[in-house]
Amino acid sequence: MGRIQKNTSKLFRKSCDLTSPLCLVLVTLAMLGLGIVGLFSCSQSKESPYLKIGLPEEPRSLNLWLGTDANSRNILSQIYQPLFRRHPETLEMIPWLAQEDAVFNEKELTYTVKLRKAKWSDGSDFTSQDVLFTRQLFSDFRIPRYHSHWQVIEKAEAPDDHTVVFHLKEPSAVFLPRVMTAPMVSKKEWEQVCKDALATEKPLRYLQDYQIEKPLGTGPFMLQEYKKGAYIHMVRNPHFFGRGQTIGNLTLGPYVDHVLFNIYGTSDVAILALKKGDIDYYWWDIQPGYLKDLEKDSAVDLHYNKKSALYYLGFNLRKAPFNDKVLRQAIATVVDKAFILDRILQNHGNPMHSIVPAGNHFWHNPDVRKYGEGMDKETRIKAAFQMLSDAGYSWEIPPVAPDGSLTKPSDILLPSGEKMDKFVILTPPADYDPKRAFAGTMIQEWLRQLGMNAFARPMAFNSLLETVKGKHDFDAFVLGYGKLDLDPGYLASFFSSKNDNPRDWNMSGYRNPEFDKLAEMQKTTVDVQARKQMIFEMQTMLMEDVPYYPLYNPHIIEATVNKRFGGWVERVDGIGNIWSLCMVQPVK
Amino acid sequence: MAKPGYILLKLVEVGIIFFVILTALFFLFRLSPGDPISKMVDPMLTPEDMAHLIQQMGLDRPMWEQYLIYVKNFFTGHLGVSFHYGEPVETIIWDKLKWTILLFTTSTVLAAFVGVFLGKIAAWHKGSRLDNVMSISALVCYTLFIPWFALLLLWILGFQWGLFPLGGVLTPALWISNAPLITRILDVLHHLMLPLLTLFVINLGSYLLLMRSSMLSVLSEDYILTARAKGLSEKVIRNKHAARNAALPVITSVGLSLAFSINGGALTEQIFTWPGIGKELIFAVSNNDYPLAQACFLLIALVVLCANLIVDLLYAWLDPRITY
Amino acid sequence: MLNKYFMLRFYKGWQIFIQNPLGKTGVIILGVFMVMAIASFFVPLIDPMYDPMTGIDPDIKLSTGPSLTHWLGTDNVGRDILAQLLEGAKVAFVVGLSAAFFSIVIGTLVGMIAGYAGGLLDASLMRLADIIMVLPSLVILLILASLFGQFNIWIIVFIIAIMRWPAVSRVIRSQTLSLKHRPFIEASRVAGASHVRIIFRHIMPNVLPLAFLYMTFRVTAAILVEAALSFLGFGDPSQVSWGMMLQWVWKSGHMFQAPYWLIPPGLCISLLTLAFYMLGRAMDEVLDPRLRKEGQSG
Amino acid sequence: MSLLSVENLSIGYQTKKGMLKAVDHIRFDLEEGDSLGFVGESGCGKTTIGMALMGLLPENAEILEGRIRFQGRDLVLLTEPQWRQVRGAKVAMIFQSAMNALNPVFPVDEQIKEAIVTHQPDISDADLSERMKQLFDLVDIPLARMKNYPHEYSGGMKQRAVIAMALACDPALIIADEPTTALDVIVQDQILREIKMVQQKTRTGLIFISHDIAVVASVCERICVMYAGQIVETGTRKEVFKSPRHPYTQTLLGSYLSLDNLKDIKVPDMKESPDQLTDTNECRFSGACPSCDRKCAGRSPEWIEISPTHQAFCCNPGLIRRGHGKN
Repeated sequence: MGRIQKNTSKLFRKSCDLTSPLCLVLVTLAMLGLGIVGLFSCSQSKESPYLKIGLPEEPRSLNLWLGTDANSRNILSQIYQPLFRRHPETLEMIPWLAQEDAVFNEKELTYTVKLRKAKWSDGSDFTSQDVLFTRQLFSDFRIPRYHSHWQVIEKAEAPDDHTVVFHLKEPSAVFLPRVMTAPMVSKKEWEQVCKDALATEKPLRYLQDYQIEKPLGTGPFMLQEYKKGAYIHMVRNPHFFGRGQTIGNLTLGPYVDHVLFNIYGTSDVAILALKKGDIDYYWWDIQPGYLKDLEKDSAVDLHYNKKSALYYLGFNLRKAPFNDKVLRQAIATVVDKAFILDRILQNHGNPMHSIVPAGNHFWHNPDVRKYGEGMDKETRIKAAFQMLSDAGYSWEIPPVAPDGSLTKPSDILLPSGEKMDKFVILTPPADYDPKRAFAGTMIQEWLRQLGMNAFARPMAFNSLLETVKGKHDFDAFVLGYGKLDLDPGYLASFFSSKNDNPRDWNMSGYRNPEFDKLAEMQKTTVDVQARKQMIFEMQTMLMEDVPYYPLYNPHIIEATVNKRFGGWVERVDGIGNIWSLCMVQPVK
Repeated sequence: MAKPGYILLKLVEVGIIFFVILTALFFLFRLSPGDPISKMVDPMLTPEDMAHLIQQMGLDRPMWEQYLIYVKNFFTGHLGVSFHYGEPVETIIWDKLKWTILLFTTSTVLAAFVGVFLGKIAAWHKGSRLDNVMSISALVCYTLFIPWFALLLLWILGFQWGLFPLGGVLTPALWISNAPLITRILDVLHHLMLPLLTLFVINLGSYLLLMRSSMLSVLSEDYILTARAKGLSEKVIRNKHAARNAALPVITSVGLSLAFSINGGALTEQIFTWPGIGKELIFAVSNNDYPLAQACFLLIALVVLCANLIVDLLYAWLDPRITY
Repeated sequence: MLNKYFMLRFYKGWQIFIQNPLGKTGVIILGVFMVMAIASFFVPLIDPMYDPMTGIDPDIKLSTGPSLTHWLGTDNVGRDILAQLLEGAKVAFVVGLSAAFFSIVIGTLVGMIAGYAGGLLDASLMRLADIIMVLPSLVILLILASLFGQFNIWIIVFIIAIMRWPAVSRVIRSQTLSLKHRPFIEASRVAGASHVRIIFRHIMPNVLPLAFLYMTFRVTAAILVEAALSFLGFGDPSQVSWGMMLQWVWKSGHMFQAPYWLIPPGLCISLLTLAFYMLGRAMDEVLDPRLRKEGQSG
Repeated sequence: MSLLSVENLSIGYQTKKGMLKAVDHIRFDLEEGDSLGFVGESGCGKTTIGMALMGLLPENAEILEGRIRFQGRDLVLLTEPQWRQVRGAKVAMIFQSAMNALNPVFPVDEQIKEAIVTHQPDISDADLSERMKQLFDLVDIPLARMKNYPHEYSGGMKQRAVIAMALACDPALIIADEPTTALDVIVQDQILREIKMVQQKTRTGLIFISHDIAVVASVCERICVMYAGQIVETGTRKEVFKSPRHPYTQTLLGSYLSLDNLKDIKVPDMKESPDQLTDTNECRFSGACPSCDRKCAGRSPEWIEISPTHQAFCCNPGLIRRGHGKN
């Protein structure tokens, strides 16, 4: 006891004597000293041969079965390659790991794909066995995203090392865009893992949780080093099949030997790093907030590109009042897209008139019904008022007085005569996506001018989805998809009535037999032009019934530093794509 | 005082509390709306896919079964595999913990030393201008809103003057160009500076105040008078007789604040993108990464509980006059 | 009679209190914020564009610096920062005071009951207090908030209160213990007063001042926690608060460009907490004679 | 010449209400090896005198006038560094509450050594430990316990240790301020004997301060009775005890000794009316004086000599001389 105390008291003696002015001096000195060292180290980092790219967040995983988030895909898409991919300008499917276009046999229902003489990054050959293996893997593990599409293949066979023949159950419109764009993996790398995995009772989980040090791919780059929370270092893949080749009139590189991905936690920091020249490109779109001073910076190039995205106002068609088409159309009429565009996107984007974004020029139907196009505020309200009163809605005090002047209306009454009770427009919270949040607020204000008491309510994203997608317990909501696939297949999944059940994709509960029929048909229509007609037809229907009302489609704005590297490949959805990484080269 | 019985009792208590937390946590997570995949808004993901994923995560099992598995795993040392990273939770946590420990021990210890030193002075010159200046500024430091202060530092020191990096723990370019070890260490320290400074200033305030008040109460003790009567010099009285007694509560509170640093830690780490436990916890929680979040929180709880336990015992040892 | 005595005591305390420089500054700062909070009710009436949440200046697209129409500038969608600041003051008071009040009520009740009843009840209550006390409240709130979607401000307040009562109850308890055997309690017990009566008429008035003291400290804690929560994006998204403002400036990427937006909210949080803390310190000196200036020693 | 002679010493406290005189024109002498006791109720200023002699008055106190001659030098004029030479070395103090007089985080011996080393920096370890042995023998604490921590000591041992500490550099004058109040009667008795014995052995001067006249009497040759910052009666133990002359002394004695005396003793409380301590020549006891008549009122008391060693401070010479046998 006493002893213990003695020791401790000794301890304190030390501690107290240590706390001398020296301590203070030390601290300050340390800070300054390190400050200087830091400056030196930063300046050192300025000149180096690497292409430096900033990532907004830590990639989820380098295991492609788990790493499905944007950041992981950015990395993995440099490694694992599909058989076909879209051309950056024409957006048509062109052979990638495949040698030439797939040959379709109408009556046999077979696709025959010739493969390139490609090599895996370890030097071994890429053969049709790998393709078969990949297909087997998809079905064995029911890999999310791929399995559902690959089911269309009845069986696949490999007549020789570089030919694969796929036998289809039924004709598929999305065979190339959806099936053939799946990444191919090496039998060598995965065979053993799969065996082990299938032995466990949770095969997929095992597969996903399997830690791979060095992913084995056929892409332009391969992983050199991954320092968690800090950076990913990739080097050129000496065996990349595309090197020097001209694919889709682009002569591929890559022309850089090293790519260094810096992982930043927040956009501010990454963008400042960009301005300081610490990175050459920030792989994320830039909030309009930053543009003002980025535009001033001559060393920074800004890239504005169309986006295959959809931001929309969704209604719950399952219950009143939004089960009434006219009401939805009226609302569509008062929503001032131009204003939203101008205020929220600060004009970096374009208004959306159809579910399929205009950026996707092949599938986008330009002449669907447009609401409130080119009207000013007053005419909007009057038009909406007209539509509503024609449909039997009424007010104590209507928004438009007999003399044609606008007034503050009383609560709107449904055709049935009773009051329309207040409804809530759910939006993501301002920190998750300010655009959608504020769009919600504005729509609320506009609807109130029609005498509806609407309330925009920001809601944490998790519970928002839970309410809208899971429980279907909502009035209206503002949501969006940042990255819509370029194939319009999603129209079917969003609006076919068979998908109108909890957790499924038809969130607003749109039910239209004709639409369903078309949706089914287009799936199996291999003739592109025919399919295009159907897709157009579907878009027209949707814009007539407005289960979703498309609001805006932002540009994707990206920034690069033009001092060291140039030659980024612009494309819908921006310059962040494998083409850029194959084309970028140092500037003289 | 610290009889073995007492310690044992405390240990048992801690054990029970911990288990309670463990259980509460589990059900909290499971009963909350949403699940790890509810955030995936990817039209390519069919409901079947989702169901499959859920099943693979073992979230389709009945609650009690999940719970039993969870407890069993926990006591057999398996904290599980992160849903998000697909890595064993232990390895992830250890990765992050290193950084947290580095940041917080340094800042707390530094702050404690300086705080004790200044607090001593302030108390000694009670009522003087020096004292007023010190204790007021300490108050200010203490009540500063951490994130705001952090952002200000980031803005001024990092952005305006460019003295320090704006986030992260190292300069990638420096590390891959296999620089000498010393440069790397300096590089990390350099990244450490801003978060360190933030926490330092804020802790400093509280320690200074604590030291000051405890010093004051000690100075009114009789043995200080005795010391005077012996004809000891002021310096000896202050540093030897007063400071050492006054330092006790500070030392103990260092223990506690190390545990509670998690609170402020989450914020600081978030702002300086310091890859520590606090940041990870927030991330895991907002992604419904149950295993990771649970492990993080359990870790925190454990640390806090142990810290309290140790402090209890310390008190019992150090100061026979205190009884509770 | 007890109340009069209580009032007197309170008045005396106030005298010493207002002489204390800390107390004075604290009161002054608080006064300023009070005014702000009250002003927040009237600002939107001037012009709907001054509504802190939905008010949008039609001719401002980007975040702009201070101007005549917007004295502190606007945020990135053209909402007036000053208006938000005022609203924030209101919210801060609501959160701080109500959370503190609830925690004090709970703490005092538990403390008194535990102290007065003693025995098993006492022990178990204090254990519970210990458990809650060791839990880092921010982290708890974080977890709850992100698990259950977002909370509205009142739930947050309530949880903070739940997290913060133990410290109070400990103090109150010890105070109660010391009071328990004072003659006047004994007397009233002999006189056959019911336990409830004893607790509320005799013990409570004597422990209340302490409770008040602790209240001020709770307030600081509550405000800070709420702010931190909102800052991390787990606050009530339909409610403007200083924490929210900081979060917006941070997330919308204006923190390095819009000091006029970055500085005010944090400054307010810090000042307000500082003020309450000063108040607390001052009260401390009032209620704790040991800290008072020594008179003469004979 | 005498070891210590205090000449009309006045000490005041600066408080919110203004300057309060705690000690008012005190004078007394103390011979080598002599022992003098101060007795009076709390607040009468006796502790203040002790503190003044140690130069340990609190910040808000100051010596208004008078001199403290100690070994021929005037302590009032000393600077702090000079004081440090004196404290512990020449004048030592035994404190009121022995319980807290020792620092809980150091072993006892360390604390005593400290006292010696401060004043004899170049003392050899041998001498030092020799000296320690002597001291602990002197106050008979078993040497085995030397290295213990205070909280392992009993109250009595603590007090003994404190005494040892006071004696450490064998000072010429020891001031004992209520050294036994915190102790139970038995221990108190031992300690008192201890102190007396030690004092006679070491021939140091002793100033013993207590509110308990019996205790004072048991230790000291001469006694000063204080009231409201003034000495009201001084004399040898016998004189004061056997034939108290001042009414206040009588009240004191009465309150302690006579069980049969039933009249309640009004003892005015200093704290309530401190303005009594401000300058006034009137008799301060008059308010509570049992034998005060209107003749007293407004008169200022003076020293009345009963014997060369025995004086009282009153405005009623007759009364004093007569001794008006109240008991």
